[in-house]
Amino acid sequence: MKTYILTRIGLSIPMILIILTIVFFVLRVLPGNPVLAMLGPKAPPSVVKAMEHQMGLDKPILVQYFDYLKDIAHGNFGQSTVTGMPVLKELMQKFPATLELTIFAMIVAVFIGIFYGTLAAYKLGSPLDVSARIYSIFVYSFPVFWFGLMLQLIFGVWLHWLPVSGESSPFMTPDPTHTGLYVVDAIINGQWDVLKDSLEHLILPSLTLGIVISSIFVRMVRANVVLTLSQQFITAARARGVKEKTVLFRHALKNALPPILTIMGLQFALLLGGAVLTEVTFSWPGIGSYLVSRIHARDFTAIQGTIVFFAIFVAIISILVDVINAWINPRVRY
Amino acid sequence: MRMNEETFLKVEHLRKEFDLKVSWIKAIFKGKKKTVKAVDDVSFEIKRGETLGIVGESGSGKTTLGRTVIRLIEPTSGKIIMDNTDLTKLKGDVLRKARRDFSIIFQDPMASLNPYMRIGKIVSHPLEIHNIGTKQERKEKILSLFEKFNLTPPEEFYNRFPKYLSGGQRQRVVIARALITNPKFIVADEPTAMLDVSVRSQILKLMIQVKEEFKLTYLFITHDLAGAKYICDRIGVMYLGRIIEIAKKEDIFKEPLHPYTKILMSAIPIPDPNTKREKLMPKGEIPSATNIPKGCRFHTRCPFAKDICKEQEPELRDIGGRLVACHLV
Amino acid sequence: MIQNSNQMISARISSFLKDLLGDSSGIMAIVGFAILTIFILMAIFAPLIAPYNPIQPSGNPLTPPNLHHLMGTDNMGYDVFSRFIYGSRMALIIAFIATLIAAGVGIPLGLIVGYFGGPLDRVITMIMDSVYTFPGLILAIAIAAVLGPGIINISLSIAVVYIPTYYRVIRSQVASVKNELYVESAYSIGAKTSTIIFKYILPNVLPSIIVVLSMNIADAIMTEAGLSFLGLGITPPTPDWGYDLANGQQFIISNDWWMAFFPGVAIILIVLGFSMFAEGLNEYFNPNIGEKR
Amino acid sequence: MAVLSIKNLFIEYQTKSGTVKAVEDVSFDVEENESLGIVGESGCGKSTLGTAILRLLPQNAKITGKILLDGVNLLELDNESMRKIRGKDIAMIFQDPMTSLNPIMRVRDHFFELFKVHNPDMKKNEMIKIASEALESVGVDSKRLDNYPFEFSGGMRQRVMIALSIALKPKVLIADEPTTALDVVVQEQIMQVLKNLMKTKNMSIILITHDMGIVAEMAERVAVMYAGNLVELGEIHELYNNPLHPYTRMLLESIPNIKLDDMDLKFIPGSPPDLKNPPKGCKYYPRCPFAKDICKEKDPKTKKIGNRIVKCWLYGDENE
Repeated sequence: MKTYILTRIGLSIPMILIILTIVFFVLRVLPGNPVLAMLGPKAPPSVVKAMEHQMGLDKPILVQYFDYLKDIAHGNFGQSTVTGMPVLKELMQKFPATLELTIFAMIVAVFIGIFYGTLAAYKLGSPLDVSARIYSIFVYSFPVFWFGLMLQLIFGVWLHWLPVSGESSPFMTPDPTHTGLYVVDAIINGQWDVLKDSLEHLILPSLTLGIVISSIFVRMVRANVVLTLSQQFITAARARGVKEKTVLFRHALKNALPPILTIMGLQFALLLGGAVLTEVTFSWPGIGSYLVSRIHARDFTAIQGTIVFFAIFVAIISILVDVINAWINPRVRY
Repeated sequence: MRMNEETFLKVEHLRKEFDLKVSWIKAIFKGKKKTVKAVDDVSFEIKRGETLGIVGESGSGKTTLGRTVIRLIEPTSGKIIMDNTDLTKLKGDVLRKARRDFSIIFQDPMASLNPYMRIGKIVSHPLEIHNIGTKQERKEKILSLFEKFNLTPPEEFYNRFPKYLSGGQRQRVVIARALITNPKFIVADEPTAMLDVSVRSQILKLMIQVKEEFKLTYLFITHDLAGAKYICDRIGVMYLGRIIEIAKKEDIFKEPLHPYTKILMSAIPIPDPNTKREKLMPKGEIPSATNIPKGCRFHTRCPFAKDICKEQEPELRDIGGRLVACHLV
Repeated sequence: MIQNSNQMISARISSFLKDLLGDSSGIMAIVGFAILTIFILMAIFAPLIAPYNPIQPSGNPLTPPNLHHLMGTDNMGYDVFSRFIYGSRMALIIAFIATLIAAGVGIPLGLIVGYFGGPLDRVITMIMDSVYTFPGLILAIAIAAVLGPGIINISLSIAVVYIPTYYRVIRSQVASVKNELYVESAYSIGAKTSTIIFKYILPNVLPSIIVVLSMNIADAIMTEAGLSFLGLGITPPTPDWGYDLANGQQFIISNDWWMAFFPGVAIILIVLGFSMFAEGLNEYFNPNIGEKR
Repeated sequence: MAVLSIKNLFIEYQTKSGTVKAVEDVSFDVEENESLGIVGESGCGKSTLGTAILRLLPQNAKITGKILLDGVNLLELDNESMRKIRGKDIAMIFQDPMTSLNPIMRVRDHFFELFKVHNPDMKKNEMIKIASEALESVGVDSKRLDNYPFEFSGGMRQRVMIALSIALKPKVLIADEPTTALDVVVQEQIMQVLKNLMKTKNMSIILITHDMGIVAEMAERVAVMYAGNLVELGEIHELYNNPLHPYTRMLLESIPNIKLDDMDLKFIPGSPPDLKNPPKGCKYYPRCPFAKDICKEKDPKTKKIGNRIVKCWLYGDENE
């Protein structure tokens, strides 16, 4: 198992490297000149030159490339050209909010996906199954920001049940900070009013993102469980008198899990993309909002840093998924 | 290269090794490459018009042998001399054009037919590839072949897609495609294994019938010894990549010499409840082809194994006009 | 003879229709196709259908839906319904261009790499997999941020994200079809490599290409809307659903919901159309269905 | 006395393109300690019949008739009572040993699950003891309890499946093509295991197969099925020496026999009927060389001739 984890980490290094390379060349080599984009097309050439020198853009492209890799390896994501702060530090401040949103969204999506999908597969062809198919195809076509706005309209504007933006009400942040996740920190501190406030703020964004992503999960859990249920060992288990509940969850679902987990891991990328849109919709102070605000400020160091950060985050998630997979499935382990 | 006039195909010291697929990361961690010796030094001859059967269990390398003989798989080493031409020397377009002279019939007839091609097109394609005949001639030839193969009405079969045919009909189409260029040699790789009992003998009979008509030579690969008895003239028994006994059909069935052949024979169920036989059982299970036992490759399972069998690999020896690779015979 | 072949064609069409309507997947494909047709017609004949000029005020700002303005007016007094209709042009044009570029690169690459395999396969597949696992929208955001607005630029940003989708599907399909017995049969009868690729492999992967294409257009529309929503898409006042939605966002709080609601409905409908079409085709084209053994 | 008794069993599948009559009016008894073979071509309904006894058919199957186990009609039991019979009174082994064990469960856990289902109070020691005995009795080392299925070869997996199915000493074992996916030598080994079990354990075996050779070596009585009908049933020697039904005769003649010299190979022309749209009258008449006019019109009744059963117009009166 240890070798497997090490192997898997080794395998993700070239993956990260490829993304870093693509990001670098997209930002530096594509026709748009970041300095011009930053300063506007009418900037005097001398100013442009000075700026290029300051950012190290006058060096040969390969030298820039290796400097960039070296910096990232040392945890140096550069300084924001807008705030002058180290990008990594800014990202680490914003990261817990994004993590909180994605974790809760993932919980919503996995919960709906596993239960709805498994039951639909078990009752293949029943009204429940048909509803699952319609759900997955219909909800999949919801733009996440539109869905968020509609939830805001209904639960915030019409019903006044829940707040429509932000991560907390003023003066309602947990203190002291442990993890940066408001819900977790509030529990650790025992600040129940803060916990209530945080959860209220979290419900709409995580439901928005979670429900939209769940459409894919329902569909794929259903497909995989249908496939497993058709296999002979399921009939064999029934022929030994195993209870239906055990057949469904212990035999069918557990065997269907490895492919499901793998695809869920891949869908995590989609979740992060959706998180950017959700954050903007709900003024959620995470990395997504940060990225969009820096794009409008034309802060290319920050944009580059954010994307590198996302790349590493995705790689870690996919390693995690594979390790869980190996833990479930003895054949992967060796 | 001079050959006995009667000999049509001569295979000499044919070997095929596969590298076991390992992900490159694992290769770094574990180092050594594993190879599978699927065909391990096989030599045999087939006379013109003869049918040689190759029997063996799955994993014996018989399927690889059949594909390698007609160069669907590249041999690692060895010679394949067909009609005085060494097939291993042919390359590119020359090999491609030579293919009109030999073909193969696979086990799974549905999988052998392109699902998006009509039956007529499937059978006429070899003619198109080798530029044989005009469009009209091709069609006439195919229709008459369909008639002969009982694919009637031929015109209707000509325009059908494979999925609308039964298993036996599909296999007849496959045979028609294999024969359409008038080849001299056919490799049949378990042509009846996927068919229903009542259809099997139908296909076997058809193959015997066309053999006479088209003056064919067969290499007939099968695990079904009983079926092999009807179509083969001689039979070679393969075990773990090597032929361990090869003899006339009558000899093999009357008196198998190699212990493995004996075991194989006694394992075949006989559809007659009145027959009672002494059953001979091997020890253990067939070893992996990545790890072929030293000495005689059968000694780990042989009920008669002696010390010499563990040390020395027996060669095929001539014993009364038949070849056996066993120290004890 | 002629009559005979005619009969065959009509018989084939009727059996095709019967297959198509016989089960839910066929109906789904037809409904999807109908939705798409409506949107495509809407895009083509927008000037004839739209009641007002979409980039000129046609009423008081922020009028709720009424008989004159079926979907109300926005904060500039533009007719939301007219922008709804014109918006389909941007969505379809960008989605088609993006899909064309992505498919144009991904499909041939997948076909060639999948067929020949080898070390090239490993390198390209690893690159494609890396891009594939990276959040597509975020990559598109980065590229769009550098390239700036414009139809071609936005299409390019989206296309880059979807090249790996085509590549992966086609490569894996080709790699598996390549090992089918009918391909081996083609070798054994002496077919040329080009014949094998175009007559034996391509027809067998074509159905999945069509399915991926129509699914991909749906995703592209969604991504385009996302980019516009973030202000990285088409520059206003060109009618664009994503932008209009973003514009309407600020008025949700004051319960002026129609500005954001209707563009979203447009996106949902067109995406639904493409995905239903794809799903229906997927089930229909699957050559294993209807296979009797 | 018969352990298992099938009476007038009909099974239909409802599909989109029509009703498939998979089994039609089949009746037979399985005596105590006997081995009964059921043979026929693929699609003749023999596997459907085997699966129906355990009531494991898919939802779209409709079963009518009676399946009596010690006089109790299984078709009238509620689901929970039926579940308790599976694995305990009637066990089943399947064609493909590679896929009939749960790939992510150890062999041990397969046994434990089975024991817990039927006897929740069983102690762990006892479970290990019974499991080990069952494994050893089919020639598998009991040390291998801790292995996963993928660590076994096909033949070994089938042995494990057999051990699992006999562990609770069922009255009836249904073996559905147990050796079809295996090589001849392994097949012979598995057949030896089954033969040993028949000698030592107190149980009846229903052996479903398409292989007339295996039946000849294993079964005491044989039922021949064609297109969902039981066309002939009899003691093995009588049936092979003197087949009554034309289909049985053709089936026997179309099978190569290595012991006979230069037998002419015969085959049955045509193919089995489409069960969605079967021919009127006897289902076999389109392929039957002895078909008479009445065969096309009326389905023959099942007749008893001595202790044999045959369903054919060649026997008995046309006017009854």
